[in-house]
Amino acid sequence: MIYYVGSFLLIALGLYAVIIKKNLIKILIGLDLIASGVNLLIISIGYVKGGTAPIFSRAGLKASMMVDPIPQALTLTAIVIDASEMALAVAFVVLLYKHYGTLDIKKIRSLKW
Amino acid sequence: MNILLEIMLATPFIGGLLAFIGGKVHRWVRFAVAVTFSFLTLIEAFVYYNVTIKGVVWGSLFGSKLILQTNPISWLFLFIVTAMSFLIVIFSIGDMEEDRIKLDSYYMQLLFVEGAMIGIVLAGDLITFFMFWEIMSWTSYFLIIYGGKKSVAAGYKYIIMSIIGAYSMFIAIAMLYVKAHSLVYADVATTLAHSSATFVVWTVVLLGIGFFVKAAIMPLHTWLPDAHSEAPSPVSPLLSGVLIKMGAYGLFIVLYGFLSVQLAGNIMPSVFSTPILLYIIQWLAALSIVLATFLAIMQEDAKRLLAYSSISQIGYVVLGIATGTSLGVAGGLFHALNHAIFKGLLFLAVGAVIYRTGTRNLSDLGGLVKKMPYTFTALLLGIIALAGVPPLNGFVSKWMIYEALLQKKEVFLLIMAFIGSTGAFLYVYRLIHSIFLGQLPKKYENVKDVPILMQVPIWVLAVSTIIFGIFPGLAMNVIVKGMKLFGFKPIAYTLFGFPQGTAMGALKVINISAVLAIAFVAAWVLFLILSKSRKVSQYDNYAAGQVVTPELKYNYSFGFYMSFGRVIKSILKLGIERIYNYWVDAAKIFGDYYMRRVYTGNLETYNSYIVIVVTIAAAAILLGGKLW
Amino acid sequence: MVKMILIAIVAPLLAFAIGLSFMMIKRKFVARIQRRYGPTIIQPIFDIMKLLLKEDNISHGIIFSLGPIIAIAGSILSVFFIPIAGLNMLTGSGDLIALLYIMAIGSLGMALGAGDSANPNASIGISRALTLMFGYDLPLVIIVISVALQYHTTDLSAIVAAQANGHWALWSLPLSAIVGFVVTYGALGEHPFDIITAPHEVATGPMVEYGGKHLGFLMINHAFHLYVEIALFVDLFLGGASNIFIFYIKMFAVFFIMMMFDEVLPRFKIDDAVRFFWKWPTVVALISLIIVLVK
Amino acid sequence: MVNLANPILLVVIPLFFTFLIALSGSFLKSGVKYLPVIAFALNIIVSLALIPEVVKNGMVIATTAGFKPPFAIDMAVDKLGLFLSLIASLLGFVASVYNLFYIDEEPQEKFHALFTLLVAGLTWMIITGDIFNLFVAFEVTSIAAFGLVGFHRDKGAIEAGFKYLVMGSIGGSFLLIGIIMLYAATGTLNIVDIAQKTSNLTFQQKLFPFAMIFTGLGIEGALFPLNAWLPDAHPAAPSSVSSILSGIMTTAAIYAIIRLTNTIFDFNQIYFFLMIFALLTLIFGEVSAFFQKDIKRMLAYSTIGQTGLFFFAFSLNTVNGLQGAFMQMVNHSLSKGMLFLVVGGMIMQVGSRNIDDFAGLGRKMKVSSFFLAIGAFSLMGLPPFFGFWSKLKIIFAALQNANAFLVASVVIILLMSVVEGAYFFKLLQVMYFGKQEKDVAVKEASYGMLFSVVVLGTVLLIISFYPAPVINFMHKAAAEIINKNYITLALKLGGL
Repeated sequence: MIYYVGSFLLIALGLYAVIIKKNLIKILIGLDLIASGVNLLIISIGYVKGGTAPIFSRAGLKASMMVDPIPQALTLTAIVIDASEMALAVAFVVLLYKHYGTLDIKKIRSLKW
Repeated sequence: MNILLEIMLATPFIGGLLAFIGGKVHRWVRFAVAVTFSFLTLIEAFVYYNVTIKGVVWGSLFGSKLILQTNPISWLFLFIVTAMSFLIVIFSIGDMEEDRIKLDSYYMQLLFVEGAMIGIVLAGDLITFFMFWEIMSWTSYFLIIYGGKKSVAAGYKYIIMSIIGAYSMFIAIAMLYVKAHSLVYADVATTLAHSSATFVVWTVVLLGIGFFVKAAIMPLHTWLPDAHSEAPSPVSPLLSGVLIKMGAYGLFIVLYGFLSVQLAGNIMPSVFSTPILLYIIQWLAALSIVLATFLAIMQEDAKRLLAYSSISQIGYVVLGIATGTSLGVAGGLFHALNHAIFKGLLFLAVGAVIYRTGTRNLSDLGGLVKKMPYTFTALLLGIIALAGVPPLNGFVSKWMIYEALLQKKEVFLLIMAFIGSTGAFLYVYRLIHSIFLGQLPKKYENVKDVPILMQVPIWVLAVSTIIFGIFPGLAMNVIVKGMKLFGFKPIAYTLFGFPQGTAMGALKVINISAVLAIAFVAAWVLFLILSKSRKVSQYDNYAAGQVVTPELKYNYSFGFYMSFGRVIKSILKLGIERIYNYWVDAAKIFGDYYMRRVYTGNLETYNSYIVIVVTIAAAAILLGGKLW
Repeated sequence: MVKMILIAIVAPLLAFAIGLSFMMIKRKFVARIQRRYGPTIIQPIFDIMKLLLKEDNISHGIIFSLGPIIAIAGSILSVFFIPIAGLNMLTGSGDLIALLYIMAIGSLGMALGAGDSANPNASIGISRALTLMFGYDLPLVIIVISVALQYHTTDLSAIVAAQANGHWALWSLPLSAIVGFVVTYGALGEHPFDIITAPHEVATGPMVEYGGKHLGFLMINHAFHLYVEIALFVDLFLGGASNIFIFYIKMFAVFFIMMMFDEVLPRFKIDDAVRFFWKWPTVVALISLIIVLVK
Repeated sequence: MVNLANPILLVVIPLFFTFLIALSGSFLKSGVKYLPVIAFALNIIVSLALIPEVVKNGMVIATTAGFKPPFAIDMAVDKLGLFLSLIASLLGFVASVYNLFYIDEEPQEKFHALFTLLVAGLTWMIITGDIFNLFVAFEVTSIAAFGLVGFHRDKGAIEAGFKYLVMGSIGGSFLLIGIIMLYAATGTLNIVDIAQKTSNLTFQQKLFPFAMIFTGLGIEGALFPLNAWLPDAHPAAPSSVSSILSGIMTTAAIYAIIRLTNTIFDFNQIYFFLMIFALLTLIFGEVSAFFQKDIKRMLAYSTIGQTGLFFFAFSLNTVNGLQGAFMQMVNHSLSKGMLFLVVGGMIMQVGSRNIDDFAGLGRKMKVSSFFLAIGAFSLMGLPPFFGFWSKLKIIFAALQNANAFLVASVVIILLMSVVEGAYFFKLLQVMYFGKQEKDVAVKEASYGMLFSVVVLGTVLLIISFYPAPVINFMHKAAAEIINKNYITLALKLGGL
């Protein structure tokens, strides 16, 4: 249960950062927080307390002891995606700073209406 | 025979495309193709003279059959469309010159409009009808904006109002479809016959809004004066003579093809033995007649004057159609034909004047009768017809409408109809006086009459005003036969008029015209017997001792009815257009205000939208899926 | 056939004679009211003869000359549609409503000719004439409608027949008759409605450029005009007549009353004239119409 | 002989070419731009090859990695999916042909790689039968799109790209949460498998994942108010990319919502809310478009409006409504895709995105203007173009079992159509009848760019004049979705 609460707290924190913070880097951190929260959520869904890897060839391993392997695979995929997204985002921030000379999101609003 | 209907519908479209392609080769190819195909359509139309064909299925959509049909009423409008289009194509060859205006797709659009209107009158179901209705709207839009800078704004207003009207129709059509899953006219009629009064009224009102926008009946007319006056000269007669008649045709189909007077009378109360819905339509038409007449009297622009006159005259058509009696409906339909003829003639004649002088401002013109006598004569016939003076055609149809109203004792409407006709004397006289009579401005001294290609259509129409005036039976052959199909008692008529008993009095136009001709000849002979008159210059004039010279603007033509304008000042102030503009502006400001507050360009705002949506979703989940 | 041709020739002449006689009487009568001796009674005939026989006529063009011709042709045409003394002539070919428009042919032709003279006075006169016509047309159509509804027909001869034996519309529709009188009076352009010709303002208006035989034609036309307007009133409200003498007496009575008003009233401004016609005559005519409708 | 009728090829071919482009970019240089054309030509061939199979069986399912579903990732192509993937391939093909003449900015190989990836991701999103794969496809599409939006690297492009990125990745996270919640509830990721297991879930258990997935996909699918990135991103992107973004991406996202809502979440209570979303989207899209001076921004807002329209039709939750939605999707994909391509060529010539600078183009760029007019007419729903039939269908469907709310919605839709007409006609009259003040040397776009436009325009014209096959096809597709044929078919064909 605590994992769920933790992960949702992380997501909420990330959302807070994305909405309230003015600094581009902080917004990116917020995004990363959301992503981490989601990853934590995925992991915790498949987690079995005291469980172990589902290796069928190992003797004496009961099904209830097996940790669901799919969420872990999913998490790996999600992490990869997040990482690439973050890389792209940082590149954008660099370019934004070049063009606008500021990291304040309030000042970056040449496109509107 | 039946397949010809589809061929006929396709002819103008094919012709339009060929004209467009041919135009790339040479302009004369374009002219030739346009003339050929519009003539071909006219010939094909004559195949269906007084023929009734029910239901040629040409497709099917969403379970409703798409049908083409024809009957004499359709034929009447078919005749108007094809004949006028043919004449206008001929006129265009003279008028729309390559060096004055870019012509790439002019003939294509012209033929497309013709094709769309043919589609409307041949349609046997509402989807076909609506489809061609919309095609007509946008193709005619492109024709209107050929007229230059000002016409673009006019065309914009036209297309927007057309779209609004069309969508109003659309709702009604969708309602009917949902109810019966078939939009064939016969099925629609049965659907309406088994529907509640509310449903019927809504259907008719929604359809009616669409038709009234196109027919420019009074509160929905505001596009017409601009569009008709700014459109190129050959297009104005098409709009005024033909296009707005489609509204009248639609109204006829709805009122008598779908509903019938008996049915309407059963489901709603009647006033003056007219179902109240029809009575309201009659009032709108009558108001159009009177108010548009007043406005036409005060115009200084020849085409604008004719445009307002169109609103007034289409009022007669609708008024006649909405009477619900055989005589009145026949009168309305006949007036549709007559109006097409004489208004087409007037617009073409004014177009000819514009072609030679380059202006349509009435007070800049004058005295052209000496320079353009043929155009003058044709226009004279046109205005006599328009004013409803015997023996020309406008008189007969108006007479029928008056008699029908009198028979039904709808006296107030009758008074308004009369007033509109008397008012027409004022503005038609203004038109001919300011253009052709009086002092000839010096700059127009070298004006010639227009080339033969422009004369021909004008004169064909001018002769038609006489023919249909003296032989109203020619048109009645078609109209009465067609109206029988719609459940009307046939009215008695002869080739020359109406015998006693049809109306409250009799009419025999040939006697009127014969006696008038004899009296004219007698007076003329007497005139000739007396000593010959000497022609003196226009400037040798009674001017209280002053010497009048050509440099002096001596003629009285600006503000011709200024004193009358004082009488109707309060009416002129009523601006329906201002009200519309007010609402449009308000909507624009409102829309802009909200848009600016939603798409602020601020990423934080955007992100918070996401959070808001998620929050609402979360609230919904917590409340068990119910937000209220 | 012979009878028809005879009628065709006699009717216009008769109408002209009647109209002319009124013109003659009027000159004298007005003079007497103004305490003058006045011209000899046949002075209008002299005038017309003089004008017609003038050797030097001037014209501004064909349309200018056509004006008076069309005017007379239109007036003659109207004569055939007004039943006189039991003769129905062409009433079967055109009823009351048609007649209203037939009566307009002449004035429009006249307007056409006058407009071609390029004289501002003529144009102003026509502008006034048409405006005035618009003015009195409203009450006129209302009373025409009331009469038509009263007798359930628009056939003028049938209306006359229905009024036989003293059942005049004057008695059954007194209000309409009064308005009809005012309208006829206005249509004749007598004081206070002589705005069109108003010699002091627009120098006889449409006629300003006309002289010689043209003006002679216009005077002939005036005679016809007098006849047509008054005869229509007599047919509508005074039951027509069975013979020409009674018809003449009735017409004369109407004309006589009109002369009483003439020359004692000032002149309206044109917009005031329209306002006048659209106010009291219209209201009274409408009341009468509603009475007919309800009855 | 390779069996071409394999849906996996639809994804694998462009993915392969993506890497090929990225790798060969350094030595192929200018040749690299031809690779996407080949990729999408192959994709079109595959899609066409799939047609007989799909028509015969109703669905084609391909599994990967030798497992059987539900453990294996599978691709399931049914009628609608096929149609949309065909359109995606077609649009990808013409846009990549267009790119040959359009993209002259470096780094070219990166642009082409991303472009191929974008269309690959979209196709993937359409045909996937696995819910997590949906997320992956979504993210692949998104990342490619972020990059492409910022491709010009000027002020606007970077700003738009960044905003898009932030909103898109938030959306991706929400989508993932929803997917995970579904997995938590059912223990499987296969759509058909989930669908069978969701029936014993409570309404709230279903609603939570739905809300998350809806938010995630709604951001990509341009639903109000989640669409704020769109009017920035579409104008900033190169026109060929805008064409794909507008033509396919919103459509694909909405398609995913439709598929998931109908297959997995089988509830009726939600449609009313969806309808409100749709109407708001429609109103804000069309009204905002009316005020735009920038032509691509106007088209972008118009995309929002169109999305609202077909989302509305979907939210009617009837066969007819869905049919209307699908028809409108097709109409929108083709016309809006074409419009962006046309406009791109025009902007190249004029050097400005301001509508007023387009004055007089109707005479100088005849072919382009002609097709622009056709596209605009189709979007406005004027006959005889395809938009007319779809609008007809949508309104007919909306008034079926009409209540007051639906009637009001229909009135709103039609009012917004009037607004749409207002701005499109304004554009057309500026183009055809406006007077150009500046004397710019404008000539017709190059033949290659015109080729793309003409191909799309011809397809649009063909389905406009012979709408019956498309209409019938969409009717069957809609009926399949409503009747859950997807599940039964997938079960029969071993898609589970």
